[in-house]
Amino acid sequence: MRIEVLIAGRGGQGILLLGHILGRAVAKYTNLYILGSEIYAAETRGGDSRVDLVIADREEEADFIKVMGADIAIVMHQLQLDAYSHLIKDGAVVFLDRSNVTSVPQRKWRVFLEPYTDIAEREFGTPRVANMVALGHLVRQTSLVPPEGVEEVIRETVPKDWVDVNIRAFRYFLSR
Amino acid sequence: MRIEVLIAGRGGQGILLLGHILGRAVAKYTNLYILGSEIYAAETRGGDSRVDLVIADREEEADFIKVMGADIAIVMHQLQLDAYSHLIKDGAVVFLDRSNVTSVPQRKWRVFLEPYTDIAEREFGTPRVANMVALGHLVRQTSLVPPEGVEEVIRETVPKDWVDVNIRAFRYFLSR
Amino acid sequence: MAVAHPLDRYLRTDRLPTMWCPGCGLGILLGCILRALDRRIREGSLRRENVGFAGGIGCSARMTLYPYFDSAHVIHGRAIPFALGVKIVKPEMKMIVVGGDGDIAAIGGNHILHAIRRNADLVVIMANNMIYGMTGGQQAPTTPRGLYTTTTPYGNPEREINIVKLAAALGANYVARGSVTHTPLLEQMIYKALGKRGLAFVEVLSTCPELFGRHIGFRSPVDLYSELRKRVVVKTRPSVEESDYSWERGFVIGEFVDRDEPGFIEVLQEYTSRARGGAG
Amino acid sequence: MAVAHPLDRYLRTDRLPTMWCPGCGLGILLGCILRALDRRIREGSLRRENVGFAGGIGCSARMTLYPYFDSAHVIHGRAIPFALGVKIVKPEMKMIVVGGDGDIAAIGGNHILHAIRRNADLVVIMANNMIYGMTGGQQAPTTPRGLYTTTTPYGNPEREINIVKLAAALGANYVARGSVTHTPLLEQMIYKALGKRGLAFVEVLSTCPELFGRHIGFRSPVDLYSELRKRVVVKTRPSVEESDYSWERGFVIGEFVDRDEPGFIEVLQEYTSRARGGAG
Amino acid sequence: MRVDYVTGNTAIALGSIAAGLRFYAGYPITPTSDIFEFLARELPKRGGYVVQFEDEIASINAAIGASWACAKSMTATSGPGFSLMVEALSLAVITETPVVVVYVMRTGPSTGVPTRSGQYDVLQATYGFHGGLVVPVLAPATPQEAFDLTVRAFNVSEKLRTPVVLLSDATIAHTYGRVVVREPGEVEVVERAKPSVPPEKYRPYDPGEGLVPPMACFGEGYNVLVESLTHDERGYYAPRSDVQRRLMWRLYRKIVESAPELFDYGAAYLDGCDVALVSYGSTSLSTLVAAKILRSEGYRACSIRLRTLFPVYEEGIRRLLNGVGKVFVVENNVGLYYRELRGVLRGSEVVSVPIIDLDLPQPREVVEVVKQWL
Amino acid sequence: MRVDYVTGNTAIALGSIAAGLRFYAGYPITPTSDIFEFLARELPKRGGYVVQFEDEIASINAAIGASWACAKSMTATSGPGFSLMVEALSLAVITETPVVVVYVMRTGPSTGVPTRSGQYDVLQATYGFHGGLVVPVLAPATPQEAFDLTVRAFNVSEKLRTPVVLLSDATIAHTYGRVVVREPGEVEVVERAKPSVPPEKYRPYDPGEGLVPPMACFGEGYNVLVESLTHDERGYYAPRSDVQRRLMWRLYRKIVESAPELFDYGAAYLDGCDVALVSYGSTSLSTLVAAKILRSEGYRACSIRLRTLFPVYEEGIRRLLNGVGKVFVVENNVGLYYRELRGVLRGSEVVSVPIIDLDLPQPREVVEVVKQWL
Amino acid sequence: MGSATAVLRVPTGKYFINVVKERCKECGLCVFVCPTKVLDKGSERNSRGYRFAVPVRPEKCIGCRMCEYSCPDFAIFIEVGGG
Amino acid sequence: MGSATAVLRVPTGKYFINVVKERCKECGLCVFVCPTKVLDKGSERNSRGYRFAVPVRPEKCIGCRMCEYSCPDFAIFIEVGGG
Ligand SMILES: Cc1ncc(C[n+]2csc(CCOP(=O)(O)OP(=O)(O)O)c2C)c(N)n1
Ligand SMILES: Cc1ncc(C[n+]2csc(CCOP(=O)(O)OP(=O)(O)O)c2C)c(N)n1
Ligand code: SF4
Ligand code: SF4
Ligand code: SF4
Ligand code: SF4
Ligand code: SF4
Ligand code: SF4
Ligand SMILES: [Mg+2]
Ligand SMILES: [Mg+2]
Repeated sequence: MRIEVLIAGRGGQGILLLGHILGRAVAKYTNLYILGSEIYAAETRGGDSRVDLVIADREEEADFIKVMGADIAIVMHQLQLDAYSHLIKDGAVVFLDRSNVTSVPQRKWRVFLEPYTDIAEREFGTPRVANMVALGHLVRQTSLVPPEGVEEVIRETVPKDWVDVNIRAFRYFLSR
Repeated sequence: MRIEVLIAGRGGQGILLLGHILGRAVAKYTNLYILGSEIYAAETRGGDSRVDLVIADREEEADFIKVMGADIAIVMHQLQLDAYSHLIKDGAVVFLDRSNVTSVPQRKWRVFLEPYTDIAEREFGTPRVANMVALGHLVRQTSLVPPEGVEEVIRETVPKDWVDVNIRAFRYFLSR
Repeated sequence: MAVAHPLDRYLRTDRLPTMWCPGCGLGILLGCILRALDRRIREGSLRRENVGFAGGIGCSARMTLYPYFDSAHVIHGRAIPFALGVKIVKPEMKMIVVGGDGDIAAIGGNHILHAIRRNADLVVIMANNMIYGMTGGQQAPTTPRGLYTTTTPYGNPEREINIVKLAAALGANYVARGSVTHTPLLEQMIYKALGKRGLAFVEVLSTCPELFGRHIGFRSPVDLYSELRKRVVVKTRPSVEESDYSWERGFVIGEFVDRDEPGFIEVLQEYTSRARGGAG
Repeated sequence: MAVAHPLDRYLRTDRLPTMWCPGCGLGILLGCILRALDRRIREGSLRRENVGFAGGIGCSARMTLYPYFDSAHVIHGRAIPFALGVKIVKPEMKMIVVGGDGDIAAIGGNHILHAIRRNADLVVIMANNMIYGMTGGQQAPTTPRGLYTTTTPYGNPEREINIVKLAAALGANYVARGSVTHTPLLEQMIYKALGKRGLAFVEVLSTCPELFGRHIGFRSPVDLYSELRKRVVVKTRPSVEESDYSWERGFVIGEFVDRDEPGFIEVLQEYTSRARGGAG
Repeated sequence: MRVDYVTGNTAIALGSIAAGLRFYAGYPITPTSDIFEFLARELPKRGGYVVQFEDEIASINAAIGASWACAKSMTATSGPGFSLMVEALSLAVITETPVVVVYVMRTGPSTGVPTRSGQYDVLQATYGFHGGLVVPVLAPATPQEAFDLTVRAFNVSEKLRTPVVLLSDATIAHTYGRVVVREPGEVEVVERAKPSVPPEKYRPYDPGEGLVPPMACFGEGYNVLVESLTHDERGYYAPRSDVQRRLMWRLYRKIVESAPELFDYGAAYLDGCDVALVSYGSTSLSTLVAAKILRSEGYRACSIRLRTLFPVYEEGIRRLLNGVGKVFVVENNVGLYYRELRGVLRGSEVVSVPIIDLDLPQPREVVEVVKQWL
Repeated sequence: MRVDYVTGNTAIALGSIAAGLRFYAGYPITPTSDIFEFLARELPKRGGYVVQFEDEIASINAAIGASWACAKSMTATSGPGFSLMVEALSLAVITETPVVVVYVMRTGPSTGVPTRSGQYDVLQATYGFHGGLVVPVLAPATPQEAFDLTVRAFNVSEKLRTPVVLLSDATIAHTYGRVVVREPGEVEVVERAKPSVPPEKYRPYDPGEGLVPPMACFGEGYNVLVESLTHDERGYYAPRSDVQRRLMWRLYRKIVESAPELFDYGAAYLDGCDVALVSYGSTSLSTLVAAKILRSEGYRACSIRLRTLFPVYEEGIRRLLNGVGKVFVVENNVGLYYRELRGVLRGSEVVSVPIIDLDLPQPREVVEVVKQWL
Repeated sequence: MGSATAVLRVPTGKYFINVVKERCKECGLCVFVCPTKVLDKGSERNSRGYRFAVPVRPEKCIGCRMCEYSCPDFAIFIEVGGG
Repeated sequence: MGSATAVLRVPTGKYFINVVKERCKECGLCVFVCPTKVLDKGSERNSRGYRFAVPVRPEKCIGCRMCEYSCPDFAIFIEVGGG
């Protein structure tokens, strides 16, 4: 088993945190091997943010740090969807933030299109947890990692004051 | 043609100067190739002084900087004679300072045994030109270099005040 | 390149905006340098083609990327010997060395020490933002004791350097400390430095809102800038003893030393000419 | 090894005679260091196994070859960081750095600068013979301007360093200049230095008859020694401003600075202990 | 033992702690500063010291000094800083000082692209210092290897009394991975041999029967001599050819004869391999994928990841690649370690595949280049 | 033109004057100081400058600076000092700065035996700096070669805009020899290409049709950019893989493609040679005699003295040694350049003959070792 | 969003206040240093997303150039004339 | 020429002046610094060829130890006692 996960969006959307939490949860709460890498533009606002994860059950299959054909993807913005859709392979499970995505390419993906940002703003009062809403969605649909593991990781990773709202956002899709 | 010359004595006997003047004269006033090296002990007094010259008419024959079997040698002291006679080959022309050499090994050398130091003291008032007396002797007996060349070199090499006495000492054997 | 700003004629405008973070004091300093140069060039006391920049590595040293002059962006800490090499063989050059507190006072310490000792004819401008900016906020020799940096997470245990005292003790012809919070004065110091023979040293207090500001709790450019301005004490002709460099007591700015001993280059030329005179 | 001389117990006598030229001042200095240590060891203020030497490269640094203590003869200019490495992890050590003017003030300049700035707990003894001895008589940063050296055959064009001023400006706890021509005073200075926390710096005027003496026309050890003695001006508690270092005006010796600020090691330990306290 | 998800740099810091690091001397440089910063937070909690020095020269010399005071020491740097350290590394070689230097390669020459990757410095890591003696160079490719090889670097360093270079790069530095982190008690930790004779009898460079002398430290009453000059067993300067020969060959042998023990590599798709892609460090991730692609396209390709670059275990490498038709050396530089390997594998066809890229070479590009030769 | 009798060191100083040296930046170190001292006396008479800096780091950086002010520049050092210079040499590589570094090897590692000889640093001379690009390394064996190769070093340096290392050693340094000294007008002297475009159009790293960009200097109104970062043709920082590739391969090619032109060697007893003793620098004097002895003992031995060590002209070396049964690489070190040659001469049997000696290896010893393999 | 040197040029009476929109990084220093509070962050963004400074009370400008001297990005300058 | 630590031991009355012959390098400093001119270069040479210092007027010795302190070679030292 070998899975590539791509997480992409604009700077400020919490992409790196999302990727880090997911990666960490896989590392700590599954028996899978994982390598992950981050890309972020130097610009303060709006540059690309991207996390690539390569997950495998045999160590030698966790063999590269860049996604070459993602099996699972979260894309939080149209710009990155345009830029990276060629990295997402046919048959992939793709989570798109409808709040920021306007047109979805015609590809053989299993697409989940939900307004993560709007949900975050509406339900939790801040767009900053849109990333956790999306993550919950992914965890629910793919069962790549146990949700409790993710929550553990959120607790160790996120600043104290933010843990609660992040966990609640994460549970949004899981609890429905 | 390839000739090795060994010049040896104790520190303070002007060995390096002797070797330098001879080497320089060969380089500048013959068409021969030459390489030369010096050894001197760090101690102020009494350590080994030694100059090795390798002289040849073809550049590739001037091939080493250490004497392996000297064709010509000047040895100014018994200690160095004992130490280096194995480096002087049979048939060599050997100049020994009788003032400091007490026993000459039984070898197939053509030996010139003269009291260079005594001559220098007696004729020129200082033992410091014993080296030039010996050099003159060598030049006379071997015609390795033209004497005028050596004198030229003495003029460029020796401090002004000393040129005259050095040249006179050098001429001692040449003029007889 | 269309010229807009009055300093554009001295700038590689195709490289703007600069790589510096918003509100970084280094751009303010660059403006002061260029205005001081402009005055000198206009008044005829410097020729444009005889002005050269050299900087090591760091946010501050990247200042060399923008001026439209001969300019060298070399290696960390070594701009001074580079510049001195230029100066010795082309004495008509006015070499301006720009660098950070790390570049000049940490890794480059030996070169500034000996350049000053020699009274080498260079203008050295040290941008002191009290931190390593380029590498992400580590301790600098100028970081006030006790403050947090990423390499001193329990507070900086080291005593900070008062480089004005060093420069004065070693005998620079001109030693001043300015601040980006006091631009007309800073411009005037640099203008003056550009006119000196021997070594002219200007330490410039600068703001790094991105890292230093964040470390000490002044995140916005304006917050840090105003905080620094509060701590700056302007003095007229202060003595070297008055050159306080202290987070608590404040940072005294002003001209500490202004003398006119012969510079290294002219002495070197005098001695070298003895050789040509046949002496030696 | 049979003990003859009273200092033999502190010497690797099997390495004697030293490699130094006859009449070289460095041996005199070594004697003063060992006598000062002897006093400290006898009075119980230092334990012998806690004394370590470190030197770079040079005739002066070779001083590390002879004392019968832990001793490091490392690379040119780097004895200070070596010693500081030892000191940080074994604070009970009393590390004595010995080196020449080239070793410490030229190539090692950056380390002495920062060691003093940090007030690092080291005893640094710089043997100043005004020349590069080991390499054959080249200019040193301490060579008085105008004098002949083999690399300045038309006279030294550089201004010499007054390292006492440097050490004082950077805030050493103890700064003294002694001379091998004044041995009881020198021994006392070193004795005192050994008792200080923070950085104790002793510059020692020394004689290099073989090269410096020859360059300036004082070929015999006694000639150079007596020439130096003439030019030494002893002052009691002189100020830093009085610390003349000049061939013409003379070389002022004495204790210029004696203060007692906390040393780097204790501050480092205090800050480090915050980590253990769980803070940060 | 715990599982963590950390970058290569953090893994190195964690590995150094596990191995018993007590002194980190550093000067900040991209892309190593987070090793420094991690240790600055963590090491003091464990009684160690982390100090920022005025430059890399001071850092490495302080690390050497601390090692002589019996503290396991480390510094980390990249190209410009390593270049400044080589003089002292030569000192560490001749004085036989255990010290670990983490060399995180970035894009060069000179300042280059400080944040990005490359493998340009692989030969400098061992040929970079004067004296011409080899030091062990270990090269991780993943965070887990970074952790494991850091522990190993310390152990080798202590055992052989030698500086060891841990050669990483900017890609590994910032790659996250699952890392099994062992705590100080949980890994095998080697400590330097201490003298068994009383101080009066101790000769600091006397290896006895073996090749590595026991090491006393400052402050133990042994009157240790640290000597950068050519020295005899006592540590006394001895400018003689026989002493020089004895010393040089011992220093050489103690490293080179450890080659079999130090040899370490990872191999994939080995059976029936006829096309070997040899690589090291981050680039071996590209190579691993490239080999898989080649296999999928019908080539009998395998991938070899060398984890020990120096000393070169020539026998071992030859045995490993015995019978392989073509050996491709894939590197993110102009083709440097290739020069070593083609000298070792004189029987095989050895081809250099130099791919310069600020990131990992694309596996596809590796495949394309390799296929040109097949 | 005149004939002189001088040491290798003096020959280098004379050669540098002949080649147009205008700036010598130095820090004293055995066994190079007499180059410095000679130039300190002579260069000022000819309008040049000789300055002693605070250390080798300052020296090389000042030399680089002076070169950017259009003065031919040089420095001389030995192992410890060269080690301190390597960071700046990497700068000189990426900024394409002509500068000559005289590297007089002495016995190492570290301080070793400062007055005595060895060839331990032959790999450091070109692999010693980060960035992994080759710089030309020329190796004289006699004072005459020291003179000639110094002139050549400057010419190569100017022509290719590169640092060049002149690799000598303590033996050559103090060996006297007959030297034909040519004065500045009497040797071919290459000057760097100057821009032919007006300042506004000048791009400091644009090689045009060739591989080497014309070079404008400080003070000429060209607004030159000296840039240690990866840069495009304008000298602007460009952290992109394509720019890095273009730059690296151009810098690599300009040196490596000059290998045929740079190749230089001396050979003796070549005809019918079946046993080649390959050597360089002072050791090749031992080798020359050893070959003669072997010939006299009936072996078909020859001696090859390489004068250009890097870039390695692989074709040329193979052609030269084509058909030779056994190749012995004789070196006064643990066997370093051998590693290069066995990679180049993969068809021949190549044997390392490492002879560590503070002086020249004795020809007899060379002969004995070689004979063990015959 | 206009060329790299597109300038917002506002007459004050005795001066022109010029803002080079694309250079501004919204640091606010000019706003802070202006003694008469002439300037403020604008609402328009440049192509890098920064809301460049704008003269909101141009008539109060006294031409002291503190804004020009304190701008780290050569993004604001004063010309005499106009009005 | 005696062992490496062979000492010439001369009583002065209140002191012993000791010269470690093999260590002396004939530099003359002790001779020079002695306030009462007790010492002089000797005529005997040690194995390195140096004419080591000797007390020529031992009775004048005041035990000030300037010779001991100024000797760079640990070749001369004063002991109290004797006479
Ligand atoms: C030899 C070397 N060591 C370290 C670095 C990494 N480095 C780059 S800039 C810098 C220091 C930056 O601080 P400073 O000089 O104060 O400049 P700032 O960025 O604060 O303006 C360092 C350590 C380097 N480039 N070269
Ligand atoms: C890196 C390096 N550069 C140069 C040298 C050569 N060197 C040895 S000692 C020395 C200077 C000696 O002068 P100083 O430190 O004053 O000591 P002294 O011999 O005068 O006591 C130099 C330049 C060296 N060993 N290492
Ligand atoms: S990091 Fe600091 S110094 Fe560097 S550009 Fe940003 S604000 Fe300026
Ligand atoms: S050269 Fe000078 S400093 Fe060195 S030992 Fe001789 S006299 Fe002393
Ligand atoms: S010139 Fe002065 S008053 Fe006018 S806007 Fe600028 S800072 Fe304000
Ligand atoms: S100071 Fe300059 S960059 Fe900052 S807001 Fe004002 S105009 Fe914009
Ligand atoms: S102790 Fe004093 S008086 Fe006696 S010999 Fe020595 S110097 Fe002279
Ligand atoms: S001072 Fe010492 S070495 Fe010099 S002459 Fe006197 S006893 Fe001998
Ligand atoms: Mg800074
Ligand atoms: Mg000295």
